[in-house]
Amino acid sequence: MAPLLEDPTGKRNRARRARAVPSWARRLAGPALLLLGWFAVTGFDLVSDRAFASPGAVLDAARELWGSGELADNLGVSLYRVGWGCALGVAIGLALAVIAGFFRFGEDVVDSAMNFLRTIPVIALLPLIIVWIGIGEEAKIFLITAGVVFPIYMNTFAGIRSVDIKLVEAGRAFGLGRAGLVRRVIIPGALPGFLVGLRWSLGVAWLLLVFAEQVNTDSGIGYLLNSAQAWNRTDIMVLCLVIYGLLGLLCDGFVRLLERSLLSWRRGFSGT
Amino acid sequence: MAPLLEDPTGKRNRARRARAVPSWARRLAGPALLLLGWFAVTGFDLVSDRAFASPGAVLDAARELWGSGELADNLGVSLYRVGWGCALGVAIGLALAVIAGFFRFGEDVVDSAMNFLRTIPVIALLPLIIVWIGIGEEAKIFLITAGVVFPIYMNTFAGIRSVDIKLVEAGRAFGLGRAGLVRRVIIPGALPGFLVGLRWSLGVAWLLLVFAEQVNTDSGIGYLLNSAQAWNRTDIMVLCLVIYGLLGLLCDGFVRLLERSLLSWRRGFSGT
Amino acid sequence: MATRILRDLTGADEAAAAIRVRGLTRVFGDHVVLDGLDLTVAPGEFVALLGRSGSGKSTLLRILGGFDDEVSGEVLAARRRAVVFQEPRLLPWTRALGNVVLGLPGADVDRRGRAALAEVGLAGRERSWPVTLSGGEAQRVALARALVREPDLVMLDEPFGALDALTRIRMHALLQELCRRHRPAVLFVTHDVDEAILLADRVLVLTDGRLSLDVPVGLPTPRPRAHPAFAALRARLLTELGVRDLAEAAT
Amino acid sequence: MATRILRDLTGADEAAAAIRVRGLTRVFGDHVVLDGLDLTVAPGEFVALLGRSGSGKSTLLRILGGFDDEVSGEVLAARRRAVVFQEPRLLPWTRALGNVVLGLPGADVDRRGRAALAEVGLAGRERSWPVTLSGGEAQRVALARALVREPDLVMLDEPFGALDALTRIRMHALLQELCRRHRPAVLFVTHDVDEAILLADRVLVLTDGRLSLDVPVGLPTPRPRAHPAFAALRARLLTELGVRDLAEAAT
Amino acid sequence: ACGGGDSDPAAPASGGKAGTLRIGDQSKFLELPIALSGAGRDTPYKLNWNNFADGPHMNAAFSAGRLDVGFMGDTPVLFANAADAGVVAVAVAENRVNSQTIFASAGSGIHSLADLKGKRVAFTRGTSLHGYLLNQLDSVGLTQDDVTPVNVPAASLPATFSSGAVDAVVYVRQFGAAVTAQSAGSYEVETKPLPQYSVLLAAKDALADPARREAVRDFVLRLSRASAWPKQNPDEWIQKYYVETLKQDPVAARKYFESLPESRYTPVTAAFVDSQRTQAKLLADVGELPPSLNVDDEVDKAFTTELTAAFTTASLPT
Ligand SMILES: Nc1ncnc2c1ncn2[C@@H]1O[C@H](COP(=O)(O)OP(=O)(O)OP(=O)(O)O)[C@@H](O)[C@H]1O
Ligand SMILES: Nc1ncnc2c1ncn2[C@@H]1O[C@H](COP(=O)(O)OP(=O)(O)OP(=O)(O)O)[C@@H](O)[C@H]1O
Ligand SMILES: [Mg+2]
Ligand SMILES: [Mg+2]
Repeated sequence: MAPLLEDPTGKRNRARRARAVPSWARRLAGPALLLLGWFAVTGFDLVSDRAFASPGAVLDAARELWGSGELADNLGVSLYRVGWGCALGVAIGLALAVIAGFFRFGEDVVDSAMNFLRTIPVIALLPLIIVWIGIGEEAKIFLITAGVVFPIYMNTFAGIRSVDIKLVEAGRAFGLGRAGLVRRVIIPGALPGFLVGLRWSLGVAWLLLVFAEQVNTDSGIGYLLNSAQAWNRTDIMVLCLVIYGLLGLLCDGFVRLLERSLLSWRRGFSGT
Repeated sequence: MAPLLEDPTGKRNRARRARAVPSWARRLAGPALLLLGWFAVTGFDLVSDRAFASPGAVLDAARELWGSGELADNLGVSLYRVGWGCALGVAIGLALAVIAGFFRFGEDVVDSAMNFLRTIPVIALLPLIIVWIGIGEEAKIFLITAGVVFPIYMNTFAGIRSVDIKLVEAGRAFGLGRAGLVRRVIIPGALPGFLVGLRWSLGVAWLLLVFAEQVNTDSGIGYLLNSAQAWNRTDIMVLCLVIYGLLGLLCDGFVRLLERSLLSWRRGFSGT
Repeated sequence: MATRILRDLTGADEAAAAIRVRGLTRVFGDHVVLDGLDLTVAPGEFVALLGRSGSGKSTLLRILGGFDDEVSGEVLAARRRAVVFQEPRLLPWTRALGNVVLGLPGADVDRRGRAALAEVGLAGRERSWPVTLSGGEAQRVALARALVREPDLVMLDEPFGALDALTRIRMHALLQELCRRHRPAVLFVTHDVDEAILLADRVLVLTDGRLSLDVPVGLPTPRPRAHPAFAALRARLLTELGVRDLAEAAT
Repeated sequence: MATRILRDLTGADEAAAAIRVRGLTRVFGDHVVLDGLDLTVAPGEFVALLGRSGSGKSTLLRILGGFDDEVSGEVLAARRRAVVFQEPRLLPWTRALGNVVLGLPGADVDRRGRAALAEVGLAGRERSWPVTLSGGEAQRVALARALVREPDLVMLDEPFGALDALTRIRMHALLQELCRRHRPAVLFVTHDVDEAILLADRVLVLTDGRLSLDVPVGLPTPRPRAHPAFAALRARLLTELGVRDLAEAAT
Repeated sequence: ACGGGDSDPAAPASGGKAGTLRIGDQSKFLELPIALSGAGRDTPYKLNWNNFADGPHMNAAFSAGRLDVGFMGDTPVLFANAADAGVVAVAVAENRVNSQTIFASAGSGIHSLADLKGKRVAFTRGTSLHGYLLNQLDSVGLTQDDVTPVNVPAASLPATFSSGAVDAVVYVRQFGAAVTAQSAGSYEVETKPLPQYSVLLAAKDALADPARREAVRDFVLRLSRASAWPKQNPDEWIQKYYVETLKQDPVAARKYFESLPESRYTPVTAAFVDSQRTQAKLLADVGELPPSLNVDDEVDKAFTTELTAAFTTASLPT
């Protein structure tokens, strides 16, 4: 008849204490592991230096390119393109998602068209882009914009569709008009989805540089990667990959910051 | 003192009646509009036939390639690659998302690594892939798998993070163990996110064919697109783009079917 | 109370009303929830709606609120109406004050919202996120959200279910004060028979998709529970609700 | 009831208990919700917990359930425990029956789940999705989910708040039947003072983060509401809850 | 007959199987004549064809030891060498008519190569188009710095030209119609014929293995015989290669094919090495290739001698 007792707060208390390391430091574990793998692969000669440069060689390349100022220049140029492309792409994707998500006729027209366009390789449209937009900065920005629109659209649209109908009803019940409903209920409710799209599209934008910077340019991180590949300078190539990875982490950190401030109302499952 | 009366059920009733057209037919509006745009652009000579083929020319090309059986062959070969790539990619992405979403240490290690790897252009790794995996079917499938893992991972992970903590608590309160929690609460709760990832990755898989089918193949829809570009056959190229679009619609339809059966419990906002 | 007169009129011509429902039917699958229901509520009238769990009270309110259109029958409701749902339905991404003033036009919205929050006993909680509110606190925010408006028709779906005795008494007073000030028609769903008798001009019981009972309360205000008419009405309502063993339930 | 004896024992040595809490403190920001609370519940004891809205009842239950660990003080609770939360918290992607048998091991789970649903008056609703349930129906599914188990400790957070009088009486009987069969310790949060007196061996009132009142009920079962001791206890509890105007609230 | 390169489970990770020759091809340019002419019959080893979209992708496969022999244009060969892909040129086929050319737009005022000075010229960096342009400029004493280079992916060159962003474009002669049709009044600039080669590469480790060395030698002989076949059977070749494989219009294809002189594979010649040296220097000057690149590393002298002897014995032209 005497039930077994336990401290219900105990287990997790202990776990929390063990997690005294700050979150950003713990998040270095992943990249650190990758670095280790890289050391191992190149150190134990699992792959020739010709195919994949070792960390040492990449560090040398970084020093060389940094010293000559090339690296900073290329990053700056690419950042400009990515910045514009993302800004435009996010705005357009968001607008389309709201139209498709909020109005039934919008869904009929926009959503199927977007699903049709989404799988079309934008790089196959490069000739068309050149004919219509030319070979200047606009073309590169357009390419990035086109790539960014879709993840933003898809995720935000799905986010809108997942907004609890009960909250929409509540909004209506208290006299919110269409604009008010979008601003106060639909957009905040779709925000988690939008942020996934944002995280994804910030990555895609950098990826698209590899294609965008094939057209009439001699700077940018994508250009650097392309030339390194042509030369088979694996040290520069791997350096570019590392930079890409770090940019990915940076974008992720940025979106995490956004999440922390925009989704502070949320109590989601955060792991055990 | 006499309040203004209205029929609260009226407005929407009327809207519903107007929507007697079945949903799949209404969804053709988008592609139909695109087709119209295409006719206009090529019909009014806004672009030369050499840069972008007209619908008629594309239809001819389709007839030519369909008649010779090439189109069906190429689609079959690509479908095989996409099928395997997606199956593997979805399985891996899902497993990683559950590990990262469910275990704090998993998040520390996996999530940051995935965010690091995500932005790395997988096509830049092609030389490495050839060294390690070769130039056979495996390499093509690997490339697709690598591209599919990330959207699945990202969206499922975000989906897991958005599972209402209250439901997780309820699961725990009624004696669900870790496996039970994953199976009964976490996975179903993350399903909407997963389905967005699935929709996205089905598209990405076809896109990646363009790169995967540059190496050691003489068939596949990506190969056809690449070759058409090399052969200057814009009609075949545009045909490929149209096929891509239709594949996108098909994948979307497939995911919609999944949604209808898997998310039938959901009452989300579905537009006005 | 002018209840009886108004009801007589509505039978004949188009007298003023806040709700007018004729032959309302709502079916889920093969489950007929509302089965040709008729209901007229006069402007300024306070009507309590009782009924077993699952009898269709919320369904009726959803229809009157305009959130369910798969119905047959004739439905009219005041254009300016406010609903307190059975669950609080606060926007989780909006703080308490924001939820109260949701959709309110005008300049001094903030002040009015704060005042409404203070009235429901939540002064100082303006900036709380909904997830941090207790069950009763959330319910009171939802109540404040309805009270801060001045609609012609207020529908409340068990608005005091999660409140303790004292808070409940305060909310009763608040609701009565609102009715005195703006005289909206009120449709009030509750499970507490005493509460229904205490507050309403008229009490309805929903059974099997129709109003099986529709009685005016006709007691003076304030209404002493000890009044024999109070006890008689309580007994009648409880019987209608299926509680036969009065000794157990009705003191 | 052996309540008094057990409580005497617990003061001295390590007697059997289902809950043992010493100096429990929980702070949200600068709001001290639980302030050095002590509580012991003996195995098989039925304890009702009253308290103003926002007084910390749900917080206490969350801590005992193991869902809140940012506490100080000593907390022990039976390892095998079940909780009915203040909201039903049904998994929306699982049908009613699936929700009831959630996490249950064993072969005849299905049969037991069906039986539990029938007991709460929801036979035939096994395959309903949670979104299609009415407020009271969802609450009853949540109740069935707790009753189908055989834990050492059941904690219920206002489990009957959305039920009508008749359904409520049936659920009381159901709960009492369960207690007779398995003799779990029960911690029962309610706002209905009568309900607390009717069901519990002991009634607690939570005020300002501590138990301001802890009285054994000590009435024979069944407990007639008309019994003078019943009325006296009710008056005492209502006073403790701040309802001074007894005439208004306590018949 | 092809595809599925390494799907043979017995094949080791690198080095290949003695009984199989792994061949890198582009658009069946090797496979078709060998199959059609019958030169591929009764080989003592299996032929394993692997099709690649372009030279750089084949380079990657060579680097990874996934190929024994492969064919590409002379410019990618330089890049393969610079990338240390582990290959040597074993046979070349000289093309006396260049496969690239230069187009100028209507109002550009370009009448000769020298007029390119100061003009905007579109081409694709690091491809044969680039090598060709540098050679042409060099022939009139110009360098890349004398023009405004506009780098664009090959598939976008016609579009770039027609968009009016450039004055001239370097493009594949065979597909020149795509350029002129899109831009009214555009015309082909008169260019100098240059020595140009199709090159058969062999992996160094294939030559190091006696069995595969023998197979490579045998294969080159067969290829040389087969390379004469198209000119002898123009109708069948045009149909099989231009129409069925490259999906070209038969009339235009015939006109193009007839403009081409015969081109046969021979062992590596001194003239080839010279032209590579010239081109390597031009590309190195504009930073496309490392200056340290030694073109002589491209050739395995011993094998060339061996092969020349075999050609003589088989009474094939060298
Ligand atoms: N979308 C739906 N699909 C199927 N059945 C539904 C749906 N919505 C409600 N119902 C059913 O209709 C009946 C009436 O529901 P309603 O919510 O109106 O009850 P209620 O009177 O408000 O009950 P409660 O007092 O428990 O809240 C219930 O049996 C419920 O299960
Ligand atoms: N996460 C949180 N952050 C800040 N304050 C909180 C949080 N959770 C609860 N509170 C506050 O703690 C107090 C106690 O909440 P609790 O839910 O325990 O009340 P309760 O006694 O259950 O009330 P009710 O009867 O209304 O359900 C409330 O004032 C509530 O606002
Ligand atoms: Mg209800
Ligand atoms: Mg509570």
